[in-house]
Amino acid sequence: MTSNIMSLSDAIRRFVKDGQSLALEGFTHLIPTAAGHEIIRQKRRELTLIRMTPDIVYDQMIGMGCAKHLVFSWGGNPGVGSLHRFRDAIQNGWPNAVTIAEHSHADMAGRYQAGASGLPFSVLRGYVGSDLPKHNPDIKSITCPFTGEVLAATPAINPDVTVIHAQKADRKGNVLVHGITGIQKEAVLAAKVAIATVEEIVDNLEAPMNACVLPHWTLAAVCEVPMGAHPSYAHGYYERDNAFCREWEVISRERERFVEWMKANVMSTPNHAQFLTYAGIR
Amino acid sequence: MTSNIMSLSDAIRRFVKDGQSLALEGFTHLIPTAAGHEIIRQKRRELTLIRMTPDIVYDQMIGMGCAKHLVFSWGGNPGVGSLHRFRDAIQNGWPNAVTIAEHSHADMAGRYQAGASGLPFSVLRGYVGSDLPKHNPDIKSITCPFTGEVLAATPAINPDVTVIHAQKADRKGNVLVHGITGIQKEAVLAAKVAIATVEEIVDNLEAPMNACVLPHWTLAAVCEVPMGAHPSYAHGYYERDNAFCREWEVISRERERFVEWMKANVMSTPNHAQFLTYAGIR
Amino acid sequence: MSFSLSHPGYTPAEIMTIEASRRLKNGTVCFVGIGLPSAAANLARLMHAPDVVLIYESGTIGAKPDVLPLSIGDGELAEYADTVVSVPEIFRYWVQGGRIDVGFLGAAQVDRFGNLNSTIIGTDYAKPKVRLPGAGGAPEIASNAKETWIIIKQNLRTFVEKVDFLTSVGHLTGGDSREKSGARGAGPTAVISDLGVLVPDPVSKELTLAALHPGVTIEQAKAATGWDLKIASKVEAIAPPTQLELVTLRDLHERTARAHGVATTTD
Amino acid sequence: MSFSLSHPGYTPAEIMTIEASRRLKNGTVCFVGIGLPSAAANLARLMHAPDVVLIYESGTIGAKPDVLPLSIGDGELAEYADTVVSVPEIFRYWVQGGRIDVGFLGAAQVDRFGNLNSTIIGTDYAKPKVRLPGAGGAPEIASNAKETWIIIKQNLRTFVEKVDFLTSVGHLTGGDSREKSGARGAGPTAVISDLGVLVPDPVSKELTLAALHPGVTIEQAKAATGWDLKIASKVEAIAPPTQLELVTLRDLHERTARAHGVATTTD
Repeated sequence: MTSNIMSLSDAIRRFVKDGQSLALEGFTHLIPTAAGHEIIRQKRRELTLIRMTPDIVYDQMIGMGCAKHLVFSWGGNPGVGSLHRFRDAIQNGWPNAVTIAEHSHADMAGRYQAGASGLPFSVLRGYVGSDLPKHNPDIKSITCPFTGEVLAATPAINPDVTVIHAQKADRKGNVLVHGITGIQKEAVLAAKVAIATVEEIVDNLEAPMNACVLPHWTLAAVCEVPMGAHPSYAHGYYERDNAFCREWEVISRERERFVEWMKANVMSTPNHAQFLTYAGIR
Repeated sequence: MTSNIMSLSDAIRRFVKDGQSLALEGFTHLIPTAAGHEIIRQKRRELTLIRMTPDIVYDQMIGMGCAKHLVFSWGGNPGVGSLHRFRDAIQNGWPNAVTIAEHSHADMAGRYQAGASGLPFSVLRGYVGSDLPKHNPDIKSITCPFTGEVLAATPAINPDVTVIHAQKADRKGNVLVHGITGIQKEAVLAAKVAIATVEEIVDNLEAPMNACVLPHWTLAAVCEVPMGAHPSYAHGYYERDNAFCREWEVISRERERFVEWMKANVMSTPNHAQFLTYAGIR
Repeated sequence: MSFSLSHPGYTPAEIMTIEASRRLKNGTVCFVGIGLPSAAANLARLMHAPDVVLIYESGTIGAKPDVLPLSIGDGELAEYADTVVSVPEIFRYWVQGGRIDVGFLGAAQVDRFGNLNSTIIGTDYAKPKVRLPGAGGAPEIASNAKETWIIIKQNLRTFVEKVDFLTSVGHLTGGDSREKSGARGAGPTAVISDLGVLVPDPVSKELTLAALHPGVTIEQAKAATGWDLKIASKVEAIAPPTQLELVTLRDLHERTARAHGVATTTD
Repeated sequence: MSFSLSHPGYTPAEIMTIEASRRLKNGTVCFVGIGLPSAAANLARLMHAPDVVLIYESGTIGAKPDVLPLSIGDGELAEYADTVVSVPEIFRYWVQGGRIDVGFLGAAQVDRFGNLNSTIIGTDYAKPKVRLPGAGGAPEIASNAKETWIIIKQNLRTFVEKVDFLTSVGHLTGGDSREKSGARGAGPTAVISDLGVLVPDPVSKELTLAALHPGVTIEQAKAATGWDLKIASKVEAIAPPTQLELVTLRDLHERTARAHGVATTTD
């Protein structure tokens, strides 16, 4: 059995290509920030970025010119405010034009489920009365063959690559996601290729019987990246860095300061460990 | 807050009525046998019985005349053989005619999911080439509005009453299902009324964070019934009684012996504890 | 914290939160938006409704946070929850499944019929004046909960004749238009603002002023509303905060500020 | 245990199980039916394929039972699994999601094109000669796995020209009919019986005798087949069981019998 355990830079180099559709998922908890930074370092371009809750790491990827299209249901810096790079890109086309496709959480979750289930579409009891379908051709309707009710239908999401962050992997590459598991399992199982970064690799996962475990054979790469979710948190490891989230509001407001910060902290450091040290986080 | 904790006989008396649709779910593990016996004791009639894997307890309910219709995907005595009372009812109409609606596991699971999700129908990538749709008008097709693919569509299951068995409840009536959780969560959440029997009621569930817990407000009744799944098993409590499952093959083969056994053991005992003692099980 | 002359001793945000909390009955299953709804719901839990069931869209069911979450997915929510499920499960089995008694929402704009906007300010979707975070969970909460409550500050930017963008359904164009749309539940049954409480007219479904916070006048409410605000035949006077309510709310905010290194009060 | 004169030292059921186990490569993701498929898959795991991934429809992924399960949902399967998921998840994310390399099935009947029957014997659905347990998970395993293997005893009741009831799709009417039907995967690529192994003709998809167990003749195979059995140009001679294979399989069955109080060997 060949192992799926490798370095994050190797994983991004091997599996993430220009022009792909990419989901870096995490629902406030376990956001794969380190992986986003590595994609920025390796200068991937023309990506379709998919995520229910784009926040700081997507703001960074958009501001550094990785994205051409964003599929999402809520974009913001949770508890702080707006995403300035996201707004600058869609309103002013800086550093490049980014188009958007906007959904609701329930719909995005259902679309990932459909993708994971090998189904071409998802059925949703939703969008009733909403203007969103007027602006998104991917939101259609479907009629129940039994009751005649009309429901929303949207296409499955099957990203070229999904990246998640989790607490632990064992030496075979089986991954345990613990706490708020969000949409991660579905995003991994819907993807053509999946990558997991983890806080640590251990001898034994010690997973409860009904825990959220992703078997090694569902993951093309498993990469040990301590604090890989910062400024998000990893339940049982470290808490959310709320101070950094507030600081991001200041760093990201102006283009120049943003670019300067990204160059100094992300582009000029070779990996996440050195980023954390250099940026004064750890 | 009024408690949902009550005796099993009270729960069946209050919530199970003649003519209803009933799902007693359990996938080999945690089969709500004691509840089935109580329904037999209280002589409910004309029930539509729903279950993915009808086995001994449904054989007993059918043989004792509780059922008029059975919705299922696999019927047998696992590891032993056929269900004689089930066969006698559908082939010879004894003790009364029972009609059937036959599906696959994947479909039944999806139908419960649709029911739990407030959706009128389920979409399935299934039944390709199968004769089952020819004999079941509930299996229709639906066309994907994006790809044009034709998939199977079946109506949601929303039982009038679902009954499950689980390991533990706390004193508020929150229930923990541990191990092979089967279709129990979906069957409970799809039902208009749900009842759980449990091995024991404890002060603290001690449930892992991502365990399968059914909050008390999803359950109309929670009833403490030790060994309530016998001859099925409850992970962490007792094992499957394989000897009884083999014995059932002999007990159930002939109508007379079956009726005699049911009268002596189930009908003439007032509750599950006395049944277990009387039948020599415990 | 700023104190207004007309109701000294507490802020408009405080009375708004407190009044919202009072309405939440013990045992209610409440789907909680982040920010003001979360503050009000947790205040209710600490006051009169210890068994209120709080559900957050991150999948935490029966959350009992000791401090207010800064985000919808704080570890605090998971730590003390009855159970933590996946995000698709929350929206499938719990929201679309029709298990929510009260969907408790905020928004950037609310209109005359209780429709909500959290998408854009401005009328050109492609070139918005302000790009807001977006729908999140709100459209399906608004169309599937048994009723929805909206908590929002009242002024001419927020209380508009017609929302710039209809993100989440209220009473649509009034009358039976919501019922006909296929939306489930009663829709918005209360809009709680920093001036008072609006409820839909039973027939027209137009939001109508039903109660005022202490010291607030009907004229102030009219002046802060972007349509010709109808007034109920009897406008209830909302009781001022009790000492216990105020202390409990402020303690909650102080604990929260200490934990997060920041105040979460929206005042 | 009965021994036949033509292959002394082991039973037809043993060589069938052993030959099936040999074909299962290490690392394969195998969806395992109860009974013979489960015996063969676990033998493979104990022999040459320690990292074969066994999935049972009860939701156990990466099951490593020490004894053979009597039912599809034995606690033994959960106890040593990598993870245990719900039944809807197994069929949604893992089967329909296309994650199964080999769907390993039994049946009451198999026909010339590898279609399976586990519903009824007899042609009148309303009045069957024998009512079988039903489809279970098979229809969607058969139409979604990358390939399916069938393990079944070979005689005129089981190997029929056309199944009495088509429960689970094989190659339908042959040729490209399966591909056109919308079924995914290659369909049945091997039927392993107590006489030998049949594989579909690359073009016509008709099941063709490709290998024989030691001591079995082509004539015996033809006589046990309900259609005019085609024979491959070269019929492979299956190697007899090694001592290690036999001992491992018998140990497994003995452990199982001790644990369940009953033998699970199907001989």
